[in-house]
Amino acid sequence: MYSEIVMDHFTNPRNVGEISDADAVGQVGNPKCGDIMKMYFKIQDNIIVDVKFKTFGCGSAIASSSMATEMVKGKTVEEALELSNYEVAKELDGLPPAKMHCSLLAEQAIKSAIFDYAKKNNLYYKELEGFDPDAEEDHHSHDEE
Amino acid sequence: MKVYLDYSATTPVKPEVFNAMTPYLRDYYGNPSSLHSYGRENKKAIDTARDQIAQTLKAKPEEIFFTGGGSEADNWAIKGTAEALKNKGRHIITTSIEHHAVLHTCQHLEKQGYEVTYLPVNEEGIISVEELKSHLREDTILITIMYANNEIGTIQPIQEIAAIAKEHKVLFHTDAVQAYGHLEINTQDLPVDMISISAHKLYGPKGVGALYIRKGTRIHNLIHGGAQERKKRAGTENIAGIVGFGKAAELAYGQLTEHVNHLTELRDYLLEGIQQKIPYTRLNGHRQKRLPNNVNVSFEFIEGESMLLSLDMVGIAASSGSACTSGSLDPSHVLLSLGLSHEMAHGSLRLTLGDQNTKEEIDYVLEQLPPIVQRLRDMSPLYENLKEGAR
Amino acid sequence: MKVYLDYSATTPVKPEVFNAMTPYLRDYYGNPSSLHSYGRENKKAIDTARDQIAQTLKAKPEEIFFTGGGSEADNWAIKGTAEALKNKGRHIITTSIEHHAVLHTCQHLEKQGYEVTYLPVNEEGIISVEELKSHLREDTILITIMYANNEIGTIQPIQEIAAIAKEHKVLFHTDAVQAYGHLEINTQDLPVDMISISAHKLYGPKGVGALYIRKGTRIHNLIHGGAQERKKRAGTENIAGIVGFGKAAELAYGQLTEHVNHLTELRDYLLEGIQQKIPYTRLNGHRQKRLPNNVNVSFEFIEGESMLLSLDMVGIAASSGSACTSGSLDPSHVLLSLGLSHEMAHGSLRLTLGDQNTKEEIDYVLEQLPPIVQRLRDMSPLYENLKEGAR
Ligand SMILES: Cc1ncc(COP(=O)(O)O)c(C=O)c1O
Ligand SMILES: Cc1ncc(COP(=O)(O)O)c(C=O)c1O
Ligand code: FES
Ligand code: FES
Repeated sequence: MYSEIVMDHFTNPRNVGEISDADAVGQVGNPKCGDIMKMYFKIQDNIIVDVKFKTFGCGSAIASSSMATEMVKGKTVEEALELSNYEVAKELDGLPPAKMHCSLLAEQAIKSAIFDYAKKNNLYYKELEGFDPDAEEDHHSHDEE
Repeated sequence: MKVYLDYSATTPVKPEVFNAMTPYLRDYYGNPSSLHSYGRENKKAIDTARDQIAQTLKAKPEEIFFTGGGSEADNWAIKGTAEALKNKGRHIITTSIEHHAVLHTCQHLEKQGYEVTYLPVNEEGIISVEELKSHLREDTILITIMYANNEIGTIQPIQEIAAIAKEHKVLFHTDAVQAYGHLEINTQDLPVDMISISAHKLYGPKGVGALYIRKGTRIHNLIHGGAQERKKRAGTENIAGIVGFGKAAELAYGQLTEHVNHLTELRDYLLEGIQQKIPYTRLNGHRQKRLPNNVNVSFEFIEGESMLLSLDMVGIAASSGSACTSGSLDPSHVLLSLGLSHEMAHGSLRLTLGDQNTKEEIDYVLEQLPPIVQRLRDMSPLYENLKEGAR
Repeated sequence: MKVYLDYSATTPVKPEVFNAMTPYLRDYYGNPSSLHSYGRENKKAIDTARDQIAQTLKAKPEEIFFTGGGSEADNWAIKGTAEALKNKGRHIITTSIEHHAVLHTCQHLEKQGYEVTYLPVNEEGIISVEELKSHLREDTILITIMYANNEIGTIQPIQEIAAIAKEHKVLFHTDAVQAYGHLEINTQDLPVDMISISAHKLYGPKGVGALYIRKGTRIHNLIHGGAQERKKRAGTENIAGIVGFGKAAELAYGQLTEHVNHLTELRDYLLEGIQQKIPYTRLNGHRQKRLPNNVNVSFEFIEGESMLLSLDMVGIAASSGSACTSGSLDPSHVLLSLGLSHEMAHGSLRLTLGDQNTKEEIDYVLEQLPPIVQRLRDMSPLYENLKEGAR
């Protein structure tokens, strides 16, 4: 069901943990849906120098968090904001259609963390316009026929 | 080590069952409805299987009707009687923890103008017979309540339910797909009108089941057509499947006591081991009134699919009531009916035992499971909150 | 000598099919809905079978839904669409020569408030497309007409029927249980919405079939419950059966031309032999527009069951449209629809050929059959009348 890369990131997730003095913290998801993702960033000179995550969720949610943290590490904040869940899924060598939303969660966790960073530092990012970190949107929309 | 602990999902076919089936796939192929000698052997084989199953239920052979599985039996029992009795009334009573084959059928009937009462269960998964009584109405035509639950193994007070149904002259159907092969079901003592059973839950083949219909019960057909199954269920018979079902039933009930004792012992050993080794664990279902092969626990702070994947990687096959395993939005309706929070329902693990399991296998599970739970908890933001005292 | 000439009733399972099935009865037992590795192999096997069948119909795999046989597929197609479209209309068109799985389903719907037109057939068993057109109404929701008949082998003008249905935006279902494995059915060229097929008519196992449902067709479930078959047909899958069906379909369509040529040659040899050797014989059905394996003749003055018994005694397995074989009062509705008298319908003999038949076997039949017919005629008062010139 899952690719080898997904299984690798599920089994040996990169960047699990917390950053106690994080510059940005974001959490998305809802325990009701069975998934919560929390991300911590350390940001220096607009560069994400360290990332950690914690996830309550399925295999694909854990693998997506792991991959997404790898992908944003060393990037500028703007570059991180451009990361889409499709890119995460692609790097994971694909996800089953019913599991695409788990990667969306990763994209949103990143946005949510940067939203926190922007708020704390009074910064403005065009990509975050209309972004609501507490939105109870139905990312969990499995494809129903 | 490979350990299969998903026997409630499906069982392997026993070698004796497989051997009984093969001649009917390979050598005898005539249509049992035919007049010539090719058909005769097959007709006899179906009669034998019908006898074998009738005996396990202390029923008459002519009360056993073969179907394409447990789901078809459930659909038939419910739609067939609802339709036959629609001029008498349109009210049906069931429970909130039925298998989807019953639940979705009832929901479908609601769209057709029937009214359905879904009885709640207590936190151990058992209905209240008082509550059942209080919902009986003039126009109640059917009570359908499962014998034992497939997720949490809870056994309902079937004898009392049947007595109430009989007293009020309401038809009573029970989905015994999980109970059959684990519990004695005696239709002489139990005034039940219909019973659904399925072969692949007791070491028989997949895709064959049966509906017991007590003589005299009014029921319409679900599958119309040829005169098979005394004109009640059309379609050329799945002879090999039926033969395998008969054999599996005979074997299961021939050694029921040993089988149940073996399972109960392993189950208790497994459950107690888990409870000792893993904190923040909840047993789902009733401690005593449960199937001898069912363990269902929720581990706080973690999610089912990731647990199943981790277990699979060390060779352990299990299942979970988490939505993320099923591709649907909500976690198990059964666990939610017990009053579990969504998180706890998501963190459930079902381990169901079978004939082939050994104590060594259980030891292996008790060795592998705790670090898996711990690893996932260490990754979980919910567990973090706990540690920070945010609870 | 033993000669099986009842392939339209059912076929033996081919050795390749049996071999393909056994691992799924013996080795792989996981539930395909499960997440763990035990289920995975079975999920793949079902996918493969779905592809195999889709290819034979030039359909998309997601348009194939497995069922417990041809009868279930027929019931589902008709009830499922009738229910889904009941607010659009309640008129259904079918023919008077359908299999009971269609006919009894339609009759059942009549009791539920639907109106059904049963198109007559001409004396060769073919409907008139003009007549079909004339019965189309505003509230016609479904046309269900069989591809080829099981008793007389007649093939309907399916292409024209489908075109009419499409033009009038009415759903079109065809029962192709007998046609499948004998005729090319191409869903790219043929605008049909649903097709019923069954494995045991083309050297696959009994108790498994499929319904082709064109993408976008509105249809309710017949069997509600779990999420199997993309939520359209609940029940743990008959995996071994499905694997066997896929293999059988692949084999049948891989060698279709040879198969059909072989059958056609034998059929014509048998039919011409009978007509030469036995006077007062009538061919039932159309001489050309018929299945390559079907011979159906009526012998005046005699009754089917006694013929079948006599044939069985010399090792020949066949069938008849006589009421006396079916345990019902009336002889075959198909033969009566052709305009046959009751006597002629009673005297019918169906010989249906298959892969394994040889010219030697046909010679044997042509040697055995005439004296049997003669013996029974000599016993018949009707024949006596003839000899006395009472006709
Ligand atoms: C034309 C036709 N339709 C439907 C069926 C029913 O198929 P099954 O026996 O697989 O239910 C048959 C065969 O019995 C048939 O010949
Ligand atoms: C309680 C219960 N009812 C019905 C069913 C359906 O049986 P089947 O899979 O044979 O259709 C199952 C198993 O899946 C079950 O556990
Ligand atoms: S987190 Fe729910 S399916 Fe992935
Ligand atoms: S004559 Fe005996 S059944 Fe018809």
